[in-house]
Amino acid sequence: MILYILCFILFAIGIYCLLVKKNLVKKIVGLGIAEYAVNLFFILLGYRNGGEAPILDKTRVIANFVDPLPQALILTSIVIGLGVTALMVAIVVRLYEKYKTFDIDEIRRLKG
Amino acid sequence: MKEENGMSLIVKRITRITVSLIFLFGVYIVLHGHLTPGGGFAGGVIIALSFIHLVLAFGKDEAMNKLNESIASIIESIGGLMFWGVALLGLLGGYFFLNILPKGEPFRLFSSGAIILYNIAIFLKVGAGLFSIFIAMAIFRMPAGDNTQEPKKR
Amino acid sequence: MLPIFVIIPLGCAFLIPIAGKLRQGLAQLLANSCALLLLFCSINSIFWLKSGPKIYSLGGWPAPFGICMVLDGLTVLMLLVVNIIGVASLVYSIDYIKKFTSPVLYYTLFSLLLAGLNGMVISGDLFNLFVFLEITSIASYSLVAFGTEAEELEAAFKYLVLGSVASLLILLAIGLLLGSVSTLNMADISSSLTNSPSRDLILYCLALFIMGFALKSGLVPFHAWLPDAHPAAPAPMSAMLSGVVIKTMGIYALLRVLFNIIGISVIASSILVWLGIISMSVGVLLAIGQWDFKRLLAYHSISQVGYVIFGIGLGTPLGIIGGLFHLFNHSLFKSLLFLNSGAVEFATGTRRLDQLKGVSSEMPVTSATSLVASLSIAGIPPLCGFWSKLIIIIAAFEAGNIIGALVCIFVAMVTLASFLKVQKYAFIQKSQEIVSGIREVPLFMLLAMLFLAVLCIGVGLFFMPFVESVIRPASEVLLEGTNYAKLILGA
Amino acid sequence: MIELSIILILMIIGAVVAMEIDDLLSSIIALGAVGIGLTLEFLLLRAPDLAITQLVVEILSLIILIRATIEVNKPLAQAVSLQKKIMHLAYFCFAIIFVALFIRFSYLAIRQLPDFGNPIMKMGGQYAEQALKKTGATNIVSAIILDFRGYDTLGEATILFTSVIGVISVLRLSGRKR
Repeated sequence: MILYILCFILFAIGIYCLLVKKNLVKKIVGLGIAEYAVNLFFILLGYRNGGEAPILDKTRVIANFVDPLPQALILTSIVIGLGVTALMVAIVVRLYEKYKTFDIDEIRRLKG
Repeated sequence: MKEENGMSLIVKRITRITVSLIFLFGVYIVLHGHLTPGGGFAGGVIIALSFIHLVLAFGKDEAMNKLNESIASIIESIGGLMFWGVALLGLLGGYFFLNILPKGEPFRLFSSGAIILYNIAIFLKVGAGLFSIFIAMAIFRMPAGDNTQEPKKR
Repeated sequence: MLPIFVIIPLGCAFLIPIAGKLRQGLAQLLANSCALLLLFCSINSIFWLKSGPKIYSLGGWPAPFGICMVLDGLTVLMLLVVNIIGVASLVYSIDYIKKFTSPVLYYTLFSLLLAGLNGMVISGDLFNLFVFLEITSIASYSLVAFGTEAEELEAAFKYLVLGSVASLLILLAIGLLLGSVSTLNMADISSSLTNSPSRDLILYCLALFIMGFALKSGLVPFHAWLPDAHPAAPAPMSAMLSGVVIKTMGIYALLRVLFNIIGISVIASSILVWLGIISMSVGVLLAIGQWDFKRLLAYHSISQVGYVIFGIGLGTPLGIIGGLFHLFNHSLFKSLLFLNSGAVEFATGTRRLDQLKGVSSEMPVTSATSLVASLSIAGIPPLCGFWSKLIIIIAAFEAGNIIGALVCIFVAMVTLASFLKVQKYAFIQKSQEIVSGIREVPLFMLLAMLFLAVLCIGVGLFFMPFVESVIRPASEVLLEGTNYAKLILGA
Repeated sequence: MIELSIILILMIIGAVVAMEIDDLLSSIIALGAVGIGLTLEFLLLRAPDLAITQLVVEILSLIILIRATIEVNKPLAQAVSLQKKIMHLAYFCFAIIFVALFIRFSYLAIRQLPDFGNPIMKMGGQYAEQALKKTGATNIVSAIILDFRGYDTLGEATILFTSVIGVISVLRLSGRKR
């Protein structure tokens, strides 16, 4: 129970950092933290007390496995996080080249 | 050997050894994807890291003749097509993603039919793709002058 | 054979970089032929539907075990929307892309966008829906930032940040559902949700889903990215973006989750109604003061999406039919308007309405098609926009939602006024001095615009058979609600 | 059970440090620390597959992030106009309200989840039993992502392909022909 709440707090920190910080790189860091929190939440759901890693073993028959389904989903979600981070960094590098600053306020040439 | 591109001599000597070890480890992870933890994704990223390691240590020009942009994007498309093709192979057996290759007996290397082919396809795609991301970023040099002038491509 | 809708675009997306290296024109040919093939498949998918909904289980695994693809009324409607606008935008971009460098990358991203949209619409698995939603999002972020100018990069960055926040909220909601029922097949989830005691959890997931999908579709409280992203994107991409992407990513997924998985409740439908009303009014009020052609269209997109959400939120059969019909019509005339704005920009080089000097004499076809589109968005009788707005207003009166109906009528008036302004400045105004150097846009752009204009008029005139054959089965799927599960698992 | 929450608390501290610190490079290194904490969590939660992938992806995203901050030489300490201060204040309290509401309602929802440690393994259990028979793979997670739910992984590979093409198209020399 505490673990779920800590996980949601980590997610809230990520979203808070994304909303409040005006530095572009800090927004990427905030998104990364929120991404980590969601991945962790999935695996916390699948944990089983005294469970074994979902790898079959030749020597002994393992009775209780940890839930393998969330693990399969999180492999996808980690690589999605990598893809989005790479795209964000590419845009930030290009924006820095055009505006010479990371501050979102100076960049705000477009009206909201 | 010109010193200015790439790091110092010591780093270059050591990277020659470590790069091959990393590469070997990555290939092991990919091929044993269905037996031990790891698989196409982790192995692909490890291989991409070994090439990036090479680029960081020896500078861009050295690594570029081994694996430059156009080859990387071709390998990536080949990986994608291989994955797509093996999935289509399943269509012969009736469903899109059917695993129709022989299963072999468990705990052996060639034991789970198409899973190895999927792993290799993902390995090609992830490795070449991430390496071309790194190359695209490394080549994109900031112009020294003001930003109106086009960034020069080295 | 359901997986065709994903096999073809993905295969050609992987082939295009290689084909582009061999010969320049090959990539363009490949992308266009794949889009045309998809349109042909989506048209005869209407006839597949005659014999009931189809389920295709991937990899040979039965439904709850593996992933399954589902073809029912709603899917056919969305496939039509995606592929019609996809073909029109691709044909349009044959000439439009000459203004941009490296068309090979453009065509790869475009066929990936089509693959993502088609994959998302036919998938019957919640996490699979999220994966294809992510493909569509990343492809549209990169396409918005395709012309690497300062405004485009800044708009793409804002769109990327808000889009990723929305995806994270949706993923969190999927996680909570997975925790409580531990299956991912949509039908399986809804059948095990009906008897599950955890009411608060489902309400919280509902709130997360609504927030995530409303952020993706640019409804008012979350519309910050939309007015910047649409003008910045290249014209065929902004036509796809406002015509198709915000509808499939936002509204289709919201409906699938709301009606078929969690089951529509009074709270959810009232939230939708109020979201619709606010988006309608705020969107159109913001649009009045705009002088940039594309920005004005973007604000109108928000208000028209508000119409669709309002119609479907009513929950009555007529309301749902009106909402879905308006969704289809809006994708037609809104993408036609964006293509017109791209043509005007292609010829005159500016998007500012006050600087345009009435180009109807030099650009007859563009002004004719934009006249058709403006009249149908304003809701003038013979054209398609009128019928869907009429159905929504009647449904609102029937459902007793008087405020909503009045707001609908008021918004229709303001839309009419604002588009008359567009016509006056951009096309009809007689220019005193001779406007030199403005020629009609090349052939393929005209072809795409004419194709959409003819569709607009056609749907407008024969709207009854169209509603019966496509919109009614889609609305029945939504009205069925959660016994969608019996249908899928039973079959 | 205890060590999981210890590492999670350390990750939260790392996240706060990554957020508050001014220097960008150390903020990215703090993000790396949070990532390594996540790898440890995965190992403790019996997910070796994920630990390898997370560690390696973490290294790559660090390299890419450092590439973004390499040219930064001047910190952002300019005078901030009154109008911007008000806007930041508005963002600040909006974010605080959002975070407070978010945690409040998530507490309500979490109470109804099956408690930590015994998940409802409705599909997971079936996958575990039938993985060896049906697919012959002994690593059940690989069996799921490549055979039972192979379509997801096709989508996954396409996502990576899209982001590679996206990065190349954003970082190309000039977008529009002059």
